[in-house]
Amino acid sequence: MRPSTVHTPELIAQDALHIPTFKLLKQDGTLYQGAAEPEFDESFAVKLYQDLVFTRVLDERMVNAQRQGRIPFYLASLGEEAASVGSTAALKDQDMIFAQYREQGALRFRGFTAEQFMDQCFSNERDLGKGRQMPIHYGSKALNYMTISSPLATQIPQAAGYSYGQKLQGNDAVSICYFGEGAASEGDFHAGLNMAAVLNCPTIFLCRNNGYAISTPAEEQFKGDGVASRGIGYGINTIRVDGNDLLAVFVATQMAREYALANNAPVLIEAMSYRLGAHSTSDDPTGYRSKEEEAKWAKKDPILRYKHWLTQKGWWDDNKEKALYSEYREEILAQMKAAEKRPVPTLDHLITDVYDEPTEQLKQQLTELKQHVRKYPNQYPKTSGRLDA
Amino acid sequence: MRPSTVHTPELIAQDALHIPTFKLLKQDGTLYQGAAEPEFDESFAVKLYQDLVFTRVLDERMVNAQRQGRIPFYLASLGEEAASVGSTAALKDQDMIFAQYREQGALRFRGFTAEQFMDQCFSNERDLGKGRQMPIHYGSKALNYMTISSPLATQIPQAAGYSYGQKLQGNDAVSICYFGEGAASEGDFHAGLNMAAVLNCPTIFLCRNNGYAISTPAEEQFKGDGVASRGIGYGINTIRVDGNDLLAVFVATQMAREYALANNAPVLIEAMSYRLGAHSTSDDPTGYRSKEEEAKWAKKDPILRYKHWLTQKGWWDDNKEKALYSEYREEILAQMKAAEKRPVPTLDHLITDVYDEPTEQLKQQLTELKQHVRKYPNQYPKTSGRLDA
Amino acid sequence: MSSMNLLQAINNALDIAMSKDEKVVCFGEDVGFFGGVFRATSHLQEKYGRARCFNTPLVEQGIIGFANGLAAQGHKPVAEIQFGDYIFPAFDQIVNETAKYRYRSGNEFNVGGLTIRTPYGGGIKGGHYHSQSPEAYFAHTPGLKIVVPRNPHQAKGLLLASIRDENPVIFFEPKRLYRASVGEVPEGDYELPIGKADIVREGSDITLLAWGAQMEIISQAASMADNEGIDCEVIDLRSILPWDIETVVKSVQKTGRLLVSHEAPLTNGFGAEIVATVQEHAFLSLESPILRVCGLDVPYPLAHETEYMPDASKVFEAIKHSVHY
Amino acid sequence: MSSMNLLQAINNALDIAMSKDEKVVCFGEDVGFFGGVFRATSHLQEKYGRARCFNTPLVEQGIIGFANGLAAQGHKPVAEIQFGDYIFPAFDQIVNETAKYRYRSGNEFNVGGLTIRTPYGGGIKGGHYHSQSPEAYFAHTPGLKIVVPRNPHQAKGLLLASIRDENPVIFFEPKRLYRASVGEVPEGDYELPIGKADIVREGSDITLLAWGAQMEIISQAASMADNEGIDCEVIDLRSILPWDIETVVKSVQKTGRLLVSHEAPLTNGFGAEIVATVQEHAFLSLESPILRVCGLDVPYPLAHETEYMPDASKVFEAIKHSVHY
Ligand SMILES: Cc1ncc(C[n+]2csc(CCOP(=O)(O)OP(=O)(O)O)c2C)c(N)n1
Ligand SMILES: Cc1ncc(C[n+]2csc(CCOP(=O)(O)OP(=O)(O)O)c2C)c(N)n1
Ligand SMILES: [Mg+2]
Ligand SMILES: [Mg+2]
Repeated sequence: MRPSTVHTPELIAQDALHIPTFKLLKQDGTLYQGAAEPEFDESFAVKLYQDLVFTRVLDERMVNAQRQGRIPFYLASLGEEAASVGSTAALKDQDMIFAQYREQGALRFRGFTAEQFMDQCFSNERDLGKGRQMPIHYGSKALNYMTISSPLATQIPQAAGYSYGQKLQGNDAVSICYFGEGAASEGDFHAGLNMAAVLNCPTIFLCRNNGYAISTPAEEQFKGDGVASRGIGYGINTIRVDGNDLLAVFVATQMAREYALANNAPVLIEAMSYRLGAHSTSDDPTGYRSKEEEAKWAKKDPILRYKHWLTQKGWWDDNKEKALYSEYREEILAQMKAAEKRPVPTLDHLITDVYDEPTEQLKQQLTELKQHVRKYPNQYPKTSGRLDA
Repeated sequence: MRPSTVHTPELIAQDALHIPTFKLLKQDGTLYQGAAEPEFDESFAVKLYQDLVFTRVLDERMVNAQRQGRIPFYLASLGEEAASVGSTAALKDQDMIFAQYREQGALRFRGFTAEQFMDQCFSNERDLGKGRQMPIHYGSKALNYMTISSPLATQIPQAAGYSYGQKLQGNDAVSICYFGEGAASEGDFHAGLNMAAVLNCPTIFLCRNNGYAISTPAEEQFKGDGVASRGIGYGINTIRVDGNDLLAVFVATQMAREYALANNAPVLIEAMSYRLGAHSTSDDPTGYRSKEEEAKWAKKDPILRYKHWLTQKGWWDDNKEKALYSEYREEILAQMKAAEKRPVPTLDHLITDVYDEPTEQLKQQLTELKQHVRKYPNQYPKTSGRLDA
Repeated sequence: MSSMNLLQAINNALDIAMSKDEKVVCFGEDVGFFGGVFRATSHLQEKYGRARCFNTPLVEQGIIGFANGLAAQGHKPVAEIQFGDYIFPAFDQIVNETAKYRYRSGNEFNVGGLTIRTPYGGGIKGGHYHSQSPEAYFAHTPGLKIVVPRNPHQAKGLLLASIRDENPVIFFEPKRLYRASVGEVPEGDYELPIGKADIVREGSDITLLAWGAQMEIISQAASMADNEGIDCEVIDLRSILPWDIETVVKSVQKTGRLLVSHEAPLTNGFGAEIVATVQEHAFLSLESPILRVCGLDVPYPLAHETEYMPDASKVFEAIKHSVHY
Repeated sequence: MSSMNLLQAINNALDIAMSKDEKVVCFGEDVGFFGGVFRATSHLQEKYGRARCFNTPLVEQGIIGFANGLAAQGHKPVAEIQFGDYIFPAFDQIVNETAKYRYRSGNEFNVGGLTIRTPYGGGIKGGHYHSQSPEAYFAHTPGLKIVVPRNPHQAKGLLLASIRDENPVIFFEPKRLYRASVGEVPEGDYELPIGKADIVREGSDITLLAWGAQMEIISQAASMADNEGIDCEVIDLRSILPWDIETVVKSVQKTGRLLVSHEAPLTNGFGAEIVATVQEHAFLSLESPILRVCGLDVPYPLAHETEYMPDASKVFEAIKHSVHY
């Protein structure tokens, strides 16, 4: 420990703090020396694998669906599945999840069905969000998964506030907040972490550092030792973990949850990974990064790593693998076909939920709109047939 | 140095980083053992003392003026004079100063006259700011002192941008940005420091940690090791200094300036001090802190400390002291009397400077207003007499 | 009934709200121990504990972000922004988040429990940053409610209604009246309706419309007009969102004339919306153009504050202009 | 002349501005190497170097804060906000800082060199957060200029004028037209005036007024009306602040009728200001209420985007309503 007073001037170097990366699993599925794996029973371990695979199959299908023009937009989590599945798996169902948008794995772990994913992506009348947001903006009260919002980092102080409420209520519950290393540059990051620390909130902040914010590489996002090194500045206990190592992510999150609850204090986790695919279907990464870099990371596939471990445990084999992939492919395809046939919500839902009850002005606006739609039914084919439904 | 990879999970403790405080002068004016004082010549050393005293006399007079109802508002820097005088003294005239509002000492060092202070505080026609802002919102292009703005922390990213411009222009110049430990909680702090680091800006960020943001003590502002410990998270070289020790502040700032210019990189300085007086004339600190605490800090008076040093050098004595105080008291009083007699800017200046040239709409609004003032001259006594001036 | 100033009425409303519902939580800069720089939250920490009344760090975007999360969790945060002028760092959290929480989630989640309190307005020699009236900046945002009281009695009833409303409310408090406006206020619990204007004086020649501190000004102008035989109807809009179109339009159909006044700059102030709506609904009743008496299109000034203000003499002149059109 | 789409016209304007004035600096999220997510800044880093065209960290309040400082220093920053929907975190820097810099300092300092570029508007299935038209949020702020072009030719000339204007300008780019709008654009340097509306079609029965992408819609409606013998005058406002009251009022005095259309929600949109001003200045010429055809007062929707939009059929119906009042 340094003395608290010095009499010769010295700049504390920008790299005074090094936060190491916690890893358990090697890419071949074996443990590092000295590493202790968490105690999973077989069915839990297999469930996690299923959720990883589901997420990957979902992403693959939906990227295609977007290419085919069936949905306007999609955003995959390719290469980062383990970080969200592994962390959410370490939580309890009552814990609230604030996701950024690339955490479909976490939602799947909580039990969101293929049908529910499809209904959201196709903005149909069964979408819990009533067709109001772009594909991938999932949310479910039943599953304690906060509806996703596009403006980045806004969920960070919200998660602090939510967990403060959980604490007041005396629930045995925390909130977890996922965000990218890009979003961590927003003012709301600073606000959220500092408030959580000083107001003693049981919040887990999980930064997915996947190397890029769209085209901007992490080196143009910040200069310090990643996002983790900022935690200490807020007085927040912090851990950096290999985000492609599901077991390590699980253990780190479990530890974070325990600490957060026991101490009413936040924890910051930085999960190091890589966005293997494009940012979204609107993006083409060939414009800003090399094939070599991508290939290097493709070799670190988190799903494969976990599969190797599972196989070595004797809990997984090729037959199960094949069956699982085809089951999910078929299920998703079938649900997609069903979802795209379902109509959009009725026009009334254009004005519901702005307030708890529509105001007089809104009712008036809807009435006028309906009159207009009746006059020009062909221009509004999605709603004109069901105006009085 | 820690290893870059670990295989047992460990939370890096919130207090992993301790930033010591750099001090040179003891309260009795002698140097700490091992401390090396900067090389001041007598006239420079005395000028610094004069500026400290001017600042204190100014504050004292103006707080009284506010009590007498002569100005609507004032904000003193009692107890913190050394931090702003000592740091600005280490800069060059071409360096741009972004102040928060409690840095009248810095402005005085640059040469702002008693008359100029008064003209601003009385919002008269000679105020460089044309009477548009509350007292203490000084600014001077000639002195490279950016006009102060009330919304906290907005100047932090601005200082980064300004210094980026200085760098582009190839000037041998940096920007310094002063802010309180309270303002350091704003999102703009995060934005400004991170941008300065990653965009390689020669900016000196100087946080005056005076223990309070109005009534909020620093412990309710943040949980970590002050503001300094955040610097490392941004990859910014950082130093903490005793803000009541003018020599230490000078040395730290000089070092910061050299580093910033040589490396095109920001430096963060946290100057530890205490706001000895009320937050402003609108505040009464007896409601939220103890007399004992105040008394403890009153003993650490930075001006007295510097005076002891100066006296020991043989550069100061009681006669000079007396003369200086009465000179400043008289000068300020005389200038105050003159300033309060000067009229406010003419009504035309209600609409100048909104744009480079008034728009048609603004001209129209002014014309109508003047008609109205002509009709009700007694209601607008400050301007009605000089409408056609 | 007891005599209270506007601050006391607000403090009293917060006290009642906290005592009756433990989900109500008050916070903001200096709100805790000290009770706020204006002392609106005085003694609440003492009474209800640090967990329910506390200081936050100095970060408005965080205060509202935190409040959004706390409200989504089911609490009723009453977040204070120290001055209306400092609400802008929280603009994204309010406009993109608060306002859209319920809609974007299909009502899976909402922040209906949230109330944002903030002092607004000029006349206190506060210059640019202690004087603004930012209501119009929010009025373009479906999903928010906006309420502005004119006196202590209104403040208490409207604040209690705002805290209990199932929707997020921004509650703008006329700080010029904090201590200046004193009146009889019922001691018990009561609510005044959100979304309903209040006809404070009936008249037949022209309708004068304002809200908050500006009510004093238009009422004064109405008295001046009275002396010249002009009979003004005076309406306090009270809610900016949603606003009571029906009451205003009916009044204008009766008087044939409308004048709207606010302190904020003229251009795109909320007066514009009122004019646009009323001219549509009462076109055939209008005997003269609807007039706006507002701040000039400049940043809020200091030395020329008196000249900038839409004062009673300006309103009075405009009344005459309208009536003699 | 060459044929360009709107993005190319913008890229071309930036290129010319940077080549002629080394004080011009472009930055924002993904603006550097990649050239922006819409590619508006393509190849500028290559041509002018990393120091003058670069990526920023992901922080809008920082982008504008930094830009304010850089402009105050004497440079001409052209800061990109990736989507208009994400300009709100920078609201404080724009409304409290950018807009008031010159005024509050008595012209000791100014940020007149600043231009903020941002894509706005709907029709791209973008939902709440890739569709908003936030111009009205800024229109209440003296000290800002606000410009919106309708096509490539206008975009280039107005952007060059904005960059060189001595005042801060927010330049809203209609992203629906980025690739859809193609037209002949002069290759050289030219500027179009800020603050002047453009009469794109003369007519005698009713004035239709809009800006940006909505010009296409009202022009279509004008053609529909033409078929029914209604002769529309069509005006592109181009500048929201300051706006060309004179041209609009003169037109309404001639036609006797006005319809304003914008995509943003009705309430307190900039349409309100136009109506309020025009009814005052052209009261005696008005033959029917001024109509606004706008978005509904809801957050920008997705599944019901078509229904929400103020499309040509809605404008056409409103034209008939006005003419047959
Ligand atoms: C406030 C805001 N600014 C900009 C955007 C546009 N945007 C969407 S995703 C993105 C990059 C985010 O990067 P990161 O946080 O690292 O997450 P990742 O996509 O890598 O998972 C940007 C700039 C946005 N959604 N919100
Ligand atoms: C954005 C913003 N929020 C709130 C305020 C009101 N305010 C003025 S000074 C102050 C405290 C500032 O404390 P600190 O930064 O520590 O500076 P100090 O006064 O101690 O020098 C507050 C909350 C403000 N001016 N701007
Ligand atoms: Mg990323
Ligand atoms: Mg302080």
